[in-house]
Amino acid sequence: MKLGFYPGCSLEGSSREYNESVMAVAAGAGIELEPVPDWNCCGATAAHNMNRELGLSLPARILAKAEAAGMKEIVVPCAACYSRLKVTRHELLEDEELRRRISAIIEYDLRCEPEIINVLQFLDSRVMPAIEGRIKSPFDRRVACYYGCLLVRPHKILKFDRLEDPRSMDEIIRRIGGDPIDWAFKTECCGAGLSVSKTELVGRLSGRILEDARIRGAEAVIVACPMCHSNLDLRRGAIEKAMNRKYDMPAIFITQAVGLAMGIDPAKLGLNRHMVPVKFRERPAGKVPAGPESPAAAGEV
Amino acid sequence: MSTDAHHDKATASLAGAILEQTGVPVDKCYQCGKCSAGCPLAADMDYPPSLILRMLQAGGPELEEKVLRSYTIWVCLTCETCYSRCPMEIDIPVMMDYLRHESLRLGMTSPRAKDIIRFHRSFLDSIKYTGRLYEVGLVVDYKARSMHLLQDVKLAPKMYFKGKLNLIPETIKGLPLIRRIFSRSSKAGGEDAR
Amino acid sequence: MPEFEPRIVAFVCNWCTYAGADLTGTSRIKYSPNVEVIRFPCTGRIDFMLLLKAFAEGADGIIISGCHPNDCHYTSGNFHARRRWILFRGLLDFMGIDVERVQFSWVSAAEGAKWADVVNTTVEAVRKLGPYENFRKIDRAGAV
Amino acid sequence: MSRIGVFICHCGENIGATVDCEKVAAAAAKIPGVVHSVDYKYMCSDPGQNMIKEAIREKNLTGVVVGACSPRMHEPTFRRACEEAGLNPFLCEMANIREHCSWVHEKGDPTTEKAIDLVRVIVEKVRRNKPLVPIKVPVTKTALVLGGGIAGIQAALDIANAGHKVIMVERSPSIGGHMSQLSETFPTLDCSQCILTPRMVEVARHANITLHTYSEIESIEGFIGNFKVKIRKKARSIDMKACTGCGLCSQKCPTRKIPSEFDAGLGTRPAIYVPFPQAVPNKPVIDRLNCTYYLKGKCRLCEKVCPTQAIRFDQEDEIVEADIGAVVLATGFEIKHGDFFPEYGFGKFKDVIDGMQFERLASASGPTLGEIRRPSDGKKPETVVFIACAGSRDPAKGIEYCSKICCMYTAKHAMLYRHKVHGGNAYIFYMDIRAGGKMYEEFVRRAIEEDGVKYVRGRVSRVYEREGKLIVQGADTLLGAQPVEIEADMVVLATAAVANDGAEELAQKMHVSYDAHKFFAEAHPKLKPVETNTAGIFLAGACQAPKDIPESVAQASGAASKVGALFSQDELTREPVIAVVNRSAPPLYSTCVGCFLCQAACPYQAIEREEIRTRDGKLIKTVAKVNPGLCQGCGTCVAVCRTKAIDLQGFSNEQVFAEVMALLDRSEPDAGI
Ligand SMILES: Cc1cc2nc3c(=O)[nH]c(=O)nc-3n(C[C@H](O)[C@H](O)[C@H](O)COP(=O)(O)OP(=O)(O)OC[C@H]3O[C@@H](n4cnc5c(N)ncnc54)[C@H](O)[C@@H]3O)c2cc1C
Ligand SMILES: Cc1cc2nc3c(=O)[nH]c(=O)nc-3n(C[C@H](O)[C@H](O)[C@H](O)COP(=O)(O)OP(=O)(O)OC[C@H]3O[C@@H](n4cnc5c(N)ncnc54)[C@H](O)[C@@H]3O)c2cc1C
Ligand code: SF4
Ligand code: SF4
Ligand code: SF4
Ligand code: SF4
Ligand code: SF4
Ligand code: SF4
Ligand code: SF4
Ligand code: SF4
Repeated sequence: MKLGFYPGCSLEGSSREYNESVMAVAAGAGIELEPVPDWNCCGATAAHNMNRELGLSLPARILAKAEAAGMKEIVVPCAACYSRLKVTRHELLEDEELRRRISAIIEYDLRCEPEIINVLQFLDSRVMPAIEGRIKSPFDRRVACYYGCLLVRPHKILKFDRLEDPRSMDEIIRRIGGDPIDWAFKTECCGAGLSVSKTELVGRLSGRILEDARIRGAEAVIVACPMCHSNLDLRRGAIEKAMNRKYDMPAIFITQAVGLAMGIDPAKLGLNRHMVPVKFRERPAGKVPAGPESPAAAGEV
Repeated sequence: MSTDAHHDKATASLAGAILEQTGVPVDKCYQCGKCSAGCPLAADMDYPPSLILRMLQAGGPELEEKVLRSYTIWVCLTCETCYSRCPMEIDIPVMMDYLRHESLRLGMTSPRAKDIIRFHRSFLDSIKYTGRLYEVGLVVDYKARSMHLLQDVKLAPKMYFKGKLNLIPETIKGLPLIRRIFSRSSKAGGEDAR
Repeated sequence: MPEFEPRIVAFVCNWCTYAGADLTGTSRIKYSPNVEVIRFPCTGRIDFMLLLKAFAEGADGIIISGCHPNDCHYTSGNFHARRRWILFRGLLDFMGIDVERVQFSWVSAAEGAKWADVVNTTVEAVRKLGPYENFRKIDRAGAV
Repeated sequence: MSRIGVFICHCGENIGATVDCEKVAAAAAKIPGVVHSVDYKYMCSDPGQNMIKEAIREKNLTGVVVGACSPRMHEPTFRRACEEAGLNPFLCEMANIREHCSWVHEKGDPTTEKAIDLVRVIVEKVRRNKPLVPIKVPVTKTALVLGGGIAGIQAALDIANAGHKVIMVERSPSIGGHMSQLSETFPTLDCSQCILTPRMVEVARHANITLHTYSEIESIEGFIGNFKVKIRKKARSIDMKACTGCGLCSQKCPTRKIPSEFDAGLGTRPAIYVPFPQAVPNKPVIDRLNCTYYLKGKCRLCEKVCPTQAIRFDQEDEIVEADIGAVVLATGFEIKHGDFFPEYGFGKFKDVIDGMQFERLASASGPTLGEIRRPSDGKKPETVVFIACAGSRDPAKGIEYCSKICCMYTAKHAMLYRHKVHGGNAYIFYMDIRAGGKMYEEFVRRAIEEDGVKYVRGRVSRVYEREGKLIVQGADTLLGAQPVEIEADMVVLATAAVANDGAEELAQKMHVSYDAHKFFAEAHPKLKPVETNTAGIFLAGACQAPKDIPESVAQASGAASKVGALFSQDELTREPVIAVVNRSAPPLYSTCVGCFLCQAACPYQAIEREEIRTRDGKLIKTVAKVNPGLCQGCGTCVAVCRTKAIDLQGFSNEQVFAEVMALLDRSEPDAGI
């Protein structure tokens, strides 16, 4: 199986481990991910905040590149990129005049053919069926599945999962043997693009998320977006300052969790790259899973 | 009173322009406040989202200028919480985008939003020069612009050692087109994207 | 030559416009005498062949008036009339009849002044259009 | 040959000052067929009417035209006069030369000319009038009341007390409806059951009322005064005659964990149960979907303990047929629950409840015996947040309308809570307080001023749970939309009032219209609020729109009085302005081609299909047939019929075409015709 793939800038840089884990999991499931040729940045928050045409044209060029390469579906692991591409596609399909204008800007008559698939859809529909029965070391952990804003909103456009209290990531965690907690901050905002410019705000917003996960006894927060990850991981200092307490709970990408369950070497999943060490609590006796490559073995890498 | 002016010239109002340019009907808002109640940034805003809508409804040059000069429009993160819960389905994030563009165009940006805007500029510049985000360049550029020279100094080396920073920017082949997209968009869109 | 006095037939419903026209009288609001009213139970009853007949017999203009939408005494007769009128208007147009000679309006039992207004504006409009000879010619030629 | 009499009235100066009445009478005299034409100062006066009567007798008139005021004014007067003189009243018509002529135009020739036109038109019409006989339909003086809530109860009692028979059909095992579940009622805070139960008992005891509970309407046919209904009495599995209502069966039934409908899911009940202690009838029913015997074939414990052998496991549904003359629909409403409020965690957090659940908590007969205890752990909540407009006034959720009752019951709930839990904090998040009603605003003010309920103007965005507390994220729009977060122990949603389930199917079965939200539609929003557009079917209570008890009762009494008026006669008399489908000799039988465009157009379902058969039963053709009981005479069918097979009596095609022609024909009548 071959699928189009748009990594986005973060996965090539600060969230390299996300890329590594997506690739490792895909390979493990026998799926080939083919990057969109010569892709560019989607413009993230900055572009649409500053300039409407730019905010549409940058994602449109990505769509154009994929369309020209004959890609029918593009897997987009970054929730922010996913949102930009989905929204752009939606707007252009809704408004023919706009589609023509943007097509002129990007010098390509875009038909918006490629479908955009987020990481949860990718895991659910492609990876999980392929690895069913091959869970080597169940990811037997109590975790908080954190979806963030952009995976489910605006529901009117994305039409993905339930708007409040989504379930798809929880379902994947359950299928790899995990125990997703019921919590209240699944889709609360982490502070997103204000990471650099308003770090203290991010500290507070992300702090509330970690705090709720902590109260409910999560051992880790599972994420599906590099932006969420960097706010919850990289910005741990700001969080601890805002909340006035320490948090040792790691933030792990969903693909890393799936990879661990598949028995992929933690280093290949980039688990060593996190700022907050991926270290799990000792389990009470009798709760240790059978697998030799228990994620506990990942320890601090 | 500031509200009188636009009543007979509804189309010239900012609310009228929003409707025309984005299709977002400001008048439909019945001020329930659900958006402000759920907005994660409301506490940090000078005017919570429902208040922005009220100011636009009342209209008039004074209130409209206050909206365009607000910090709110820059601190809004497009998290879409408001839109997804608004009983009147008012697309506040799209409206915010438009207000930001207008604010830039008219040079009315809030002084409190300087850093946010600088960061966006650095971000776009990075794309413009390489086609992709060059994170190191972005941070360096932003620091220079914002003069927050010491911010994150402890983080960077750690990131580097974790393999999270690319020191050499990657440049895409289609860069000339990206440049053209930038220049065309700056002509058509709100902000001079340079 | 004296000014052209158009002859206008008004088809009105019993419950709203007829009563509204009564009120115009009770309020002594004057209007042009060029209009004569034929009473129907409901605008839904109005068969559009009647319009053709009226034109053929020498009407220069026609007013059809009934209850406001949703106020129909018979719940929905006026909607039926509207719907049929839309179809019929196409037919009239196709036959080369000036559709602006047919005025559709809503006048409630309380709108005495509005009735006078509807009559006066229609009379003026038709006066401008001039006498309606066309249709009679078509009619005589056996087209209808 | 017609012999028409024309009578032109001066109406004192009213007509005479503007219109030359003499000239009009003279012109009318020249119209062929007019054998008598006079003018007189006051036609409606006794001498005036006598002139008409005399002329009818002396000149043997076959038609009368009175040129005077509006027919809306005096048509009945002149028709009666004609009838008294032996002329069929429908052969008399009026030409309106006052409201439509003398009062609205200046004195002068054109005005007199117009008066002549108007008279000529009516003469041509009358020439074609047919003697008509008012329609008489017999009336079955039994009313069907559908739904046994307060509205149905009130309507049934009013009709029964007026001396008519009533059949009440209630879907659930007991009558009482929502009101029986309420604790105390605004604006007086009187105990709901105390005022309701005596009426429930009265219904059961009333000699004129036959009660079918646990029953539904299977089908209904016919028309005003003459409906036939089939009622399905669902199998209760109890012999109602044998059962004494001792309650032993319920006490012994081992299947006890079924959520109680009456307690809005906050309590439980056994499989054989009486919904609540004051139920009418106070006899149990077996819930077959939950009874062990029906599910697994074993148990029958109730049968063993029943002292009167009243249990009937093999009982089947029974169909009862009845003839009735009128229907009162009083099937009530429902409130929204389920996963309609994901942002408020309804259904997810035990302590987020709806208004009806709060009623049960506050009710002395409820699961907590009237103490406010939260469902999760039975603790007394120290802070309760009430959220108004939950789902109402929310186009995004598909409900634009205001549910009308919730502002008031929320104020009541907060008040009751403050009375019952001393020191408790009650917050109400609201958008507007809609308290239009007698003593309503005062009631809300009392909640605020005397009972210290804190109203916060703003819609709540979200409710989530944290360490046993419910965090309510709201905003205070009166404080610049500042976010407000309240840690509550319990949250009560004033959820939207919606149409009952099955309302749409019922409406279709009954041929009444319903609105976009499936509430039944009244015939006119102002002037016919209890009628439906189907004659003989009336509305009462919250099935028409959300309503509180006073309004439901008022409408129920209104519906009952409509039924009473209908039943006051043995026969219904109606103006014969109705449609008829023509019939002709074989082999045509009728020009109707059976397209049934008319049937689709008729707003009153008055058009039926009729099969024309040969003597040996072979179908020749199917044609339209108008049911005179249902036809209201709008004429819509006539306008759509392409073959002109259907016509409206009193406004026939022949008549109206003649009117149009007469109106425009100003040529001097040719004496030769
Ligand atoms: C939480 C809450 C609190 C309230 N508090 C107050 C208050 O304090 N004061 C006040 O004035 N009002 C109050 N109300 C409003 C009050 O409940 C209603 O006004 C009243 O119940 C309406 O009566 P009804 O008979 O029209 O409908 P219902 O009470 O709904 O009765 C309808 C009956 O019809 C039956 N039925 C339904 N469908 C069928 C069918 N197809 N065939 C046969 N039977 C059928 C039902 O089983 C039911 O018994 C409150 C409402 C709520 C939700
Ligand atoms: C400004 C305004 C606008 C409104 N708009 C609307 C609207 O758009 N839609 C709507 O539904 N409602 C509207 N209403 C409300 C509507 O007017 C009332 O609901 C309605 O008129 C009430 O009718 P009634 O017969 O009870 O009282 P009234 O109309 O007051 O009639 C009472 C009659 O009794 C007579 N009377 C009084 N005392 C005696 C006596 N001692 N003996 C004999 N006769 C007596 C009076 O002269 C009067 O004729 C409006 C009201 C107002 C004030
Ligand atoms: S939620 Fe919607 S309707 Fe309510 S105040 Fe905000 S924008 Fe207005
Ligand atoms: S999109 Fe902006 S205004 Fe809306 S909730 Fe998010 S931050 Fe607030
Ligand atoms: S035990 Fe028998 S008599 Fe008593 S309530 Fe039950 S069925 Fe009726
Ligand atoms: S047979 Fe059914 S109703 Fe009777 S006792 Fe058993 S479970 Fe209860
Ligand atoms: S009655 Fe009050 S609470 Fe209920 S929907 Fe209307 S305004 Fe909202
Ligand atoms: S007094 Fe009149 S205007 Fe004021 S709230 Fe009541 S109904 Fe509305
Ligand atoms: S009466 Fe006319 S419209 Fe009706 S079925 Fe017959 S032909 Fe058709
Ligand atoms: S006249 Fe009106 S009500 Fe009577 S059958 Fe025709 S359409 Fe139906």
